[in-house]
Amino acid sequence: ADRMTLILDWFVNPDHGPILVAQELGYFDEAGLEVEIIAPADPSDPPKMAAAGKADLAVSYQPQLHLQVAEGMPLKRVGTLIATPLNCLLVLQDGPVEEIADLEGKKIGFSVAGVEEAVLGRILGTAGLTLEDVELVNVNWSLSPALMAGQVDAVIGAYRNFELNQMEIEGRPGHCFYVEEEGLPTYDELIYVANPETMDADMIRRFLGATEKAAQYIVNHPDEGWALFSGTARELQDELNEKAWADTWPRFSVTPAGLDAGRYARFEAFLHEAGLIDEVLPVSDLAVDLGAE
Amino acid sequence: MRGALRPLLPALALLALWQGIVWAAAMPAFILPSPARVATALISNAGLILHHAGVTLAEVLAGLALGALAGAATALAMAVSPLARSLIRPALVLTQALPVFALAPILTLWLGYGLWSKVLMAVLIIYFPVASAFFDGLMRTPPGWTDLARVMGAPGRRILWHVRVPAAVPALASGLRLAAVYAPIGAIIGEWVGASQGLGYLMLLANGRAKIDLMFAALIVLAVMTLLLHRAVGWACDRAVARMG
Amino acid sequence: MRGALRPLLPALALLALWQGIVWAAAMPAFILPSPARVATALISNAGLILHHAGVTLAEVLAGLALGALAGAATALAMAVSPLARSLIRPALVLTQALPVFALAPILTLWLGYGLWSKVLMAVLIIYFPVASAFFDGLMRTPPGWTDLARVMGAPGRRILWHVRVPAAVPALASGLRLAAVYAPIGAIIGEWVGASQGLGYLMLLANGRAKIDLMFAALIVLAVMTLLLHRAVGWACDRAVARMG
Amino acid sequence: MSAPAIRVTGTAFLGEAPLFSGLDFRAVAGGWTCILGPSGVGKSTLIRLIAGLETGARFDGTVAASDDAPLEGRVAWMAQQDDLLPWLSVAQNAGLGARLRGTGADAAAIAGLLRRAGLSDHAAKRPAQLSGGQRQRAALARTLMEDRPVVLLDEPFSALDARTRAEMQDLAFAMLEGRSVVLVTHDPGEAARLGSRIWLMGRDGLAEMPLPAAPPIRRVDDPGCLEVQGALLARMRGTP
Amino acid sequence: MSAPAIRVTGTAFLGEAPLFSGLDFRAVAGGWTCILGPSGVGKSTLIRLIAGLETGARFDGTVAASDDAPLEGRVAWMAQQDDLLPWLSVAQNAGLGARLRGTGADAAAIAGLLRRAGLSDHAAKRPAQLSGGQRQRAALARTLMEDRPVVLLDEPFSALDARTRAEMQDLAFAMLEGRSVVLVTHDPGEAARLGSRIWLMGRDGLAEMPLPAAPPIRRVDDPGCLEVQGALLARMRGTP
Ligand SMILES: Nc1ncnc2c1ncn2[C@@H]1O[C@H](COP(=O)(O)OP(=O)(O)OP(=O)(O)O)[C@@H](O)[C@H]1O
Ligand SMILES: Nc1ncnc2c1ncn2[C@@H]1O[C@H](COP(=O)(O)OP(=O)(O)OP(=O)(O)O)[C@@H](O)[C@H]1O
Ligand SMILES: [Mg+2]
Ligand SMILES: [Mg+2]
Repeated sequence: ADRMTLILDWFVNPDHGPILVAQELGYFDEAGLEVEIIAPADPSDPPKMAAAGKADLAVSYQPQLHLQVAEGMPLKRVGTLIATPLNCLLVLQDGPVEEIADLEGKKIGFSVAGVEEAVLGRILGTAGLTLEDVELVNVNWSLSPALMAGQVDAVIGAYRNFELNQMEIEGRPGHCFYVEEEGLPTYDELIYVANPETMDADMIRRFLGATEKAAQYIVNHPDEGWALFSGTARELQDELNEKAWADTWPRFSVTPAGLDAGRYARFEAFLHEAGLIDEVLPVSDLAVDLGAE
Repeated sequence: MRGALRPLLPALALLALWQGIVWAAAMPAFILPSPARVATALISNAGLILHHAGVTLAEVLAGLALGALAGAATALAMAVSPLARSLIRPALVLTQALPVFALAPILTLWLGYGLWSKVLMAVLIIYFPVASAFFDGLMRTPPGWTDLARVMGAPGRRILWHVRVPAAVPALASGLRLAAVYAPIGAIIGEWVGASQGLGYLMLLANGRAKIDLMFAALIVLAVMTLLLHRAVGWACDRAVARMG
Repeated sequence: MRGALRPLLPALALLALWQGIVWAAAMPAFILPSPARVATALISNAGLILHHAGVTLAEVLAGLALGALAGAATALAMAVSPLARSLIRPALVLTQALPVFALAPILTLWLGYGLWSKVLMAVLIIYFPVASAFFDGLMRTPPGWTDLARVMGAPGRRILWHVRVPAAVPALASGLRLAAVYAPIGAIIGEWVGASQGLGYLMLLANGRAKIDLMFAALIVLAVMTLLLHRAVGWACDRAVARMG
Repeated sequence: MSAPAIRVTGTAFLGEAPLFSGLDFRAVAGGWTCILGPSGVGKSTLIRLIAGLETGARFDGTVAASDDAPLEGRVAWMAQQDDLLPWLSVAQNAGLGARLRGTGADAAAIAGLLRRAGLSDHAAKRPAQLSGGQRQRAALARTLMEDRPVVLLDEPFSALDARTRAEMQDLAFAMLEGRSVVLVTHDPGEAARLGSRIWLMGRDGLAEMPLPAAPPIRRVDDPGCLEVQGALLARMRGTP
Repeated sequence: MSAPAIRVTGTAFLGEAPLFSGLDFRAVAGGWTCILGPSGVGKSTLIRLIAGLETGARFDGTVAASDDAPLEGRVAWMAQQDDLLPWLSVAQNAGLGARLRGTGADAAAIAGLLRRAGLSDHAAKRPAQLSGGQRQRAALARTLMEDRPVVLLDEPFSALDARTRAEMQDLAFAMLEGRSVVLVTHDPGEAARLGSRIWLMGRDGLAEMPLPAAPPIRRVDDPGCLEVQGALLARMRGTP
C-alpha cells in the first residue's frame, strides 16, 4: 500500500467524519492506501506543512486558501470535506441582538484567522453599518465562553455545528446568523489542499474516492456512521460530539473531488473587494478538479 | 553603554545562520522567509509595527515592575516566616505549574481584554523566577552576619532588611535578569489570548493572513525589544551588585 | 520526605478558595467548574488521564535532563571564554525572546510530531534559566579562591572545575529549581503545537469540546506532577548545596 | 548600667566526646576576664555560649549573670572572624548596631572612634579595600560602639602589630570601663596587661592564673606584668 | 630545586597617593626573610606582588628572581585569610594544589602533615566545623604541601596560642628547608626566631634589622633571640 500523510486542521472532531469512517471501514486499504492522520493544535500549520511537502494532504479552509495563494504559497484545493460554510455570527438567544442592525456600538469577539474583518464588514454592510460602528475584540481561544460570560455581545468565527450545541449544553442557548445568508458569497468551509508541484495526483484521487464512499455511507446510515466515528477514540464519546454529529453529517460533501469553480471565483472577488488580496487570480491557480484531468 | 553595540556581532552571526538555513535547507518562504524579505516587510510596515510594539512595550514595563515587586515581596514574606513559607511555596509553584495558557482565558474573562490582562500575564510569568531566586538568596545569608545582628538586638524584620536583603541582592539580580526576558513572553501570551493590538496580536494576524514575512518582522522587533530590556536590567543589576561589594 | 505531605495544607486552602470563588462569583461551570465536578471528571477519566500523564512525564524528564545539561554546558562555556560570552549571551536571550510558538512550525517541520519536538520545547524553555543562574554563580567566585588556585599553577579549566563550579552549585540549584517548574510547561506547549497524546493534548481537546471539568482534571494532574518534580529537584539540590558546605 | 558578673557551668559535647566537662567559668563584674588556651580547646565555643548563640557543640549546663537577669540584650560580641558587611563602608559598619536597632547612629561618635582606631582615612572605604589589621580594627570599633554592660572579645587584636595592638588595648580599655569584658587571646602579654582575672583553659578544665600586682590597665613594660607574661608563656608552652 | 633570591623595587600608589615609594626589598635565597610593620603599611600588598597577583594598589616597578627566570609557577602562597574551600574536607583542602594541577595528591604525605599540624582528628571535617586556629593550621598544611622554591606566608601563625605557634614554626621551618621564604608577621619573637633577614616596613620605606647571632631556627628562649625581639618591639613601638 502507498503511505500517505494527512494533517487535519485541528484535533479530531465530527467535521472529520468521512476520513475516520473511511479508515474504520477499510476504504483506504481497499484503495491501496495507508493513511497516517496527524492532528495539530494550530490550524495555521497544516497548509504550511502541505506546501512544504511534509504532508501529502492537509485539511484547511477555503477563505485561508485564497490568502495563502495570494502570498505565494504553493497550494491548491484538491477536494472538499464540508461543502457549506460553518462559520456564523453568534449571539445569545435571549440577548439584546435580534438582528444585524442591533450590533451598532456592540463588542464583537473574534479569533484571528485573517478574514474576520472582511466577513464582518460585509455582514454589517447589509444592515447599513460599517466596522467603525462596532468594537472588535480578539478573544482567541474562547469564542463561546466570552459570549456566555458577557464579555462580548457577539462572536464571529463560531461554528454552527459546534458552538451552538456547546451553548445549549451549558444552558445559555445561542442564535446563529448564517454568513451566507447575510450577504457573503457561499464557500466550502473545509477543503483538502496539496502542493500542486509535488503532489501525487493518483494517490489523492484514490484518497478522495475512499472518503466519497465514506461520506455516502454516512449520509445513508448516519447512526452507524456516528457509532463508527465515536468508536475510534474514547474522548469522542460525549453529548457534545453526538449533537455536533447530527448537525454536521448533512454538510459532508458527497462529491469531494468535484469543484464548483464559480464559488472560488466569487470568493476571490469578494476578498479583492475587501482589500485583502491585491490581484484576482484565475480559479485554476486556486483549485483543481482532479477528476477532470 | 558602549556594550550595547557588542550584540551586533552575534546578531550578524545569527543573520548569517538564518540566511544559511534558508539557502541550505531550501526553506520555503512561508515557513522561514529570508532575512531580506523580512527586512522589506519590516520597512514597509514600520509604522504599523511601531504602533503595536509601543503597546507591547507598555504592557511589558508595567508587568516587569509589578511582577518584580510582587515576587520580591513574596520572597521576603517566605524568608521571615516559616509558616508563610510552607503555605506560600507550594502556591507559588502552583502559579507556574498551572500553565498560564490554561488560566489565561479565565483571567481574561475576569479582567476583560484591555491592558491589564496582559500585564497580569507578564506578572504571573515573572513572579516565580523573581520570588524563587530572591528567596534562595535570602536563605543563604552567611550565619556569622545573622548571629552578629541577633546579638546586637536587632528585631528579625530589621535583620531581614539590613542584612539578609543586601546579602541576597546578587540572587535577586539573577532573578530580575530572567524576568526581563520572560516579561515580554508573558505579554505576548496575554495578547494571543485576546487583544486587538500589540506585537502578539500582529503576529497572529499576519500568520492568519499568510504574511509570514510580516510575522517574522514583528518577531524580530520583539526579540530586539527583549534583548535591550535584558541589557538594561542587566546593567542596572550589575551596578546594584557592584555596590553590594 | 515527610515534608512532601506538608503541601497538603495549602492544597486544602486552595481547594477552599476555589470552591469559594465558584460560589461567591457564581462562576458558570464552563469557565471554572467546582472542585467536586473536577474530582468526578478526574475519577471517571482516571485511565485516560493517567495514560496521557505518563506521556507528558516522559517528555518532561527527558527535557529536564537534556535542558539542564545544555544550560550548564553553556554557562561553563560562557564562564571560561569572554569571546564565547559575548557571542552566546545574546543568542541565549534570543532563544527566549523568540516565542517558541512562532518557531513551532519550523521545529515541527524538522522534528515532526513525535516525542522529540516536545522534548526540544522543554529543553528550550529551561535552557535559559539554568544557563543564566549558573553563569551568574560562576562569575561570583570569591576572588581569594581563584587567586589561590592561580598561584597554585592550576590551568583555567581545572580552576573552573574544582573551584568555580563547586562555588556556583547553590546558584545552579536555584536555576534547576526553576527548571523543574518550567520543564512541564515546555512539554505542554510542545503538545499544544501538535501531538496526539499527553496532558497538553488532552487539555486542548477537552477545552475544545467544552469539557472544562476534564480540562481542569488534567490541569490538576499536571500541577501535582510539577509540584512533585519541584520537590524532588529541590530536595536533591538542597542535598548538593549542603554538601558544598 | 551595672555590669554583672557571669558564671558558666556545665559540659559541652562534640558528638559523643566531651569538648570540655565540669567547666566552671566566672567573669568578674566590671573588669576584664581573660581566657588563654590552646587552639581548639573551646574558647570561642564558650564565648558563643555566653552570647546565647548556637555552637558546634551540645551544651549541658547554665549561663548566668550575677543579677539573675537574662543576658540577652546586654551583650556585645566581637567574633574571631571580622564579619564586616561588605556592602557597607567602614563608618556604616561601625554604626551597624544602631542601624539594626533602628536608633540613629551617632555620626560624631563613630567619627571620633574611627579616628582613635586610626581609620579616619578609611572611613568611606569598603571592607574589601582594607588590610587585615584595618578590618579587625573596624570590627573592634563596631563592637565598641555597642553600649552594653557585657562585652565579649574573641581574639580582637590578633591581626595587629605590637604598637597598634597596644593602642587598641588602651582604646578598648578606656571605652569599656566599668563593663564586664571577656577576652579570648593568645597573647600572654595582653592577658597580663588587661586581666582582672586570667583563666588558662585546657582539655582538663580551667585553671586560674596569678595576676600582676598593679591594677589594669598595666604598662607594657610593667615589671609585674612582664613576670606574669613570662609565667603564662612558660605554663602555656608546657615548660614549667 | 634551587631557591632564588628575590628583589622587589618600585613604588605603589593607592589612587594618587603613594602607598610605599622607592621600595627596595630583597629576600634571601634559601632562607627566611621576615617583614614586620604597622597595620596597613603594605605588607600584604608586597606579598601579592611577589605572587604575581592583582593588588588594590597600582605598582610601578619590578619583581625579579636572582636566577632571572620568571617567578610564575615557582611560588606557594598562604594568604592572610585562610581561604579554605568550604565544600572540601580538611584533608582535601590540604591536597588542593595537587588536585588543581591534576597530579594525584599524596594521601600519606597529607595524613602525615595533618598529624604534625595536630589536625588528625579533624581531617574529615569541613572548614566550617573548625576553630579559628585549626582553620589557620589547615591553610598552613595546604601551603606546606606545595613543593615550591619560593614560599610566601602572610601572618600564618596569628591565630595560634604560643605553644602551637612554636610547634608550627618548627614544622614550617623543617618542611621549607632550602626554600626562599617570605614571612609577614606581627610577632617580633617570631621574626627573631626564624629570620635570616628581618625588614621593618614603615611609611618611609624598609629598614633592615639586626639578627641574633645563632642561625635559625633559634630556640624560643635563645638569649640573642630574646634580645633582638626586645629591640624589634621597642623599635616598632616607637620607644627607641
Ligand atoms: N582593594 C583595595 N583598594 C583600595 N585600597 C586597598 C585595597 N587593598 C588594600 N588597600 C589599602 O592598601 C594599604 C595596604 O594594605 P595591605 O593589605 O598591604 O596592608 P598590610 O601591611 O598587609 O596591613 P595588615 O597588617 O593590617 O594586614 C591599606 O591602607 C589598605 O587600606
Ligand atoms: N560547627 C562545628 N561542628 C563540629 N565541631 C566544631 C564546630 N565548631 C567548632 N568545632 C570544634 O569544637 C572545638 C572547639 O572549637 P572552638 O572554636 O571553640 O575552639 P577555640 O578554643 O576557639 O580555638 P581557636 O583558638 O583555634 O580559635 C574544636 O575542636 C572545633 O573543631
Ligand atoms: Mg576560637
Ligand atoms: Mg596584611
